[in-house]
Amino acid sequence: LQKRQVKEFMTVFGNLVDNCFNACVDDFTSKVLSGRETGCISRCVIKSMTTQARLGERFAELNAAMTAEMQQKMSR
Amino acid sequence: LQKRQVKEFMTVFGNLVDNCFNACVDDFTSKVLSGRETGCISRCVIKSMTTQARLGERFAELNAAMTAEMQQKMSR
Amino acid sequence: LQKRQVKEFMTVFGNLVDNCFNACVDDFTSKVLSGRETGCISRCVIKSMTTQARLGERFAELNAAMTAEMQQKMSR
Amino acid sequence: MFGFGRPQPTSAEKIAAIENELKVVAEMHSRMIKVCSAKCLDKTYREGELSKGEAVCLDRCAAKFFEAHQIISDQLQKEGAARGFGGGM
Amino acid sequence: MFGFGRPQPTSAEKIAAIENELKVVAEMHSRMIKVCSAKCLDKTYREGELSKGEAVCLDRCAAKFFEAHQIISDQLQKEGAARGFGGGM
Amino acid sequence: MFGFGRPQPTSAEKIAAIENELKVVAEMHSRMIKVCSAKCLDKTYREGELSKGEAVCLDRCAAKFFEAHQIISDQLQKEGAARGFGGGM
Repeated sequence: LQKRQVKEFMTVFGNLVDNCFNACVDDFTSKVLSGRETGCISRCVIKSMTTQARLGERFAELNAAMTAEMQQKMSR
Repeated sequence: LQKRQVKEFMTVFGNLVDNCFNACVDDFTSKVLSGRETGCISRCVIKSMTTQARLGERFAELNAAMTAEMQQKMSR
Repeated sequence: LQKRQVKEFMTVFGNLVDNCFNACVDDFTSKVLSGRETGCISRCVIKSMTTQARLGERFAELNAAMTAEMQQKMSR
Repeated sequence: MFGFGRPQPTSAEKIAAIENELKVVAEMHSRMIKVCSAKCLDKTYREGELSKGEAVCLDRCAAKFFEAHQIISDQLQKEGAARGFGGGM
Repeated sequence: MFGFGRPQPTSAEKIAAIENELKVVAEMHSRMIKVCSAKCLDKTYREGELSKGEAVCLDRCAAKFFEAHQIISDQLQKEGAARGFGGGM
Repeated sequence: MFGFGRPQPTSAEKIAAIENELKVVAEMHSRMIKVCSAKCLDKTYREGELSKGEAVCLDRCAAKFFEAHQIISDQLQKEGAARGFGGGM
């Protein structure tokens, strides 16, 4: 279980890195991130985290509702 | 082996969900799937399953042919 | 560790196959690869391998630099 | 979730089924984040905070994704039972 | 498949090699489904059945994907042997 | 890397942390290859050798990707500590 959470975290974290890098970095005339790029990445990370937290809440609610519904069906 | 099959099934199933959701759902003015969307998803699932079955057959044939060829080479 | 390397190799190899197939094969009027397609795939593989080797070197350098920096910070 | 009508599972099978259920749920969660972010977020990242529109879109996307997941899961089991699905996999 | 000319493998190594072979085959199958579906299927899903054109496209895509997989696998082994591949990975 | 300020890890936890660190590094490497290849390589494959422009682009992309990975990792830990991140996961 612990292992699964680490794995899921890594998938989500990896997708976040790919996603924010892809969205924010397109200039390869320098090998150092520009101020514009780091700003964009930073906002992307904040937005992604808020998104994850929000979707996590929704997911938990939806999952709880479904589990309750299934248990009702089974107990009938 | 059993474990690998479950894992492969989950990858294929997960890709199917992503694929059919992405292709069929683009309207977020409601939080419930419309009739058009459920219809599209249902047809997408049928088509995906037929596709998987067909590709599964082809894959088995191609794999058998290759294995036979390799064994012939080795026995020479 | 050995297992992880195999897994990473498989991811990289699988991405290479997908990538070169997607870039080079678009004609399905035949079931055999054309000369143009095999040529494209072959060049794609060579370029991908050179890319992987190059990025591997860069990655090792960057990783070594970062590790050295972290150890300095810790020993302070 | 993917028990294709087999009779009396052993307790080892039950544990494996629960394990798979958990994996399915965890993977659904990761996929939902990926799919709904792609559908709802403005990719320019000029703002770090979610706009009201983005937030509402995410909520609805989550509900629709969950519903789609259920529909597809049910349909696969029905079709699977009918066609003997799993053979081609 | 990826035995880079090593001498006499132990039986543990042989089992690991077979295991990997199976993983490679299973992964190739998943990837083929993904790639060939993207290349051949009409994404509007107005029809649930495969059209004749889609079915033929899938068959040919499968054959070409398999062939490409073999070519690439062989090439990697040759290049790998020549350049001492794996070091950069 | 993802140790959110927990007190005194046991040696089993330390080993797990190192293992995860290795996984993170291996995965970062795979992702870098994927992302930077997409950003820098000409997809027509008329040439098998890397052009000078592609090679330079890859080097810079690698450096920027690495830097971005560090920035994001640091930011997640800071935000995570502040907001109690991980709860929503």
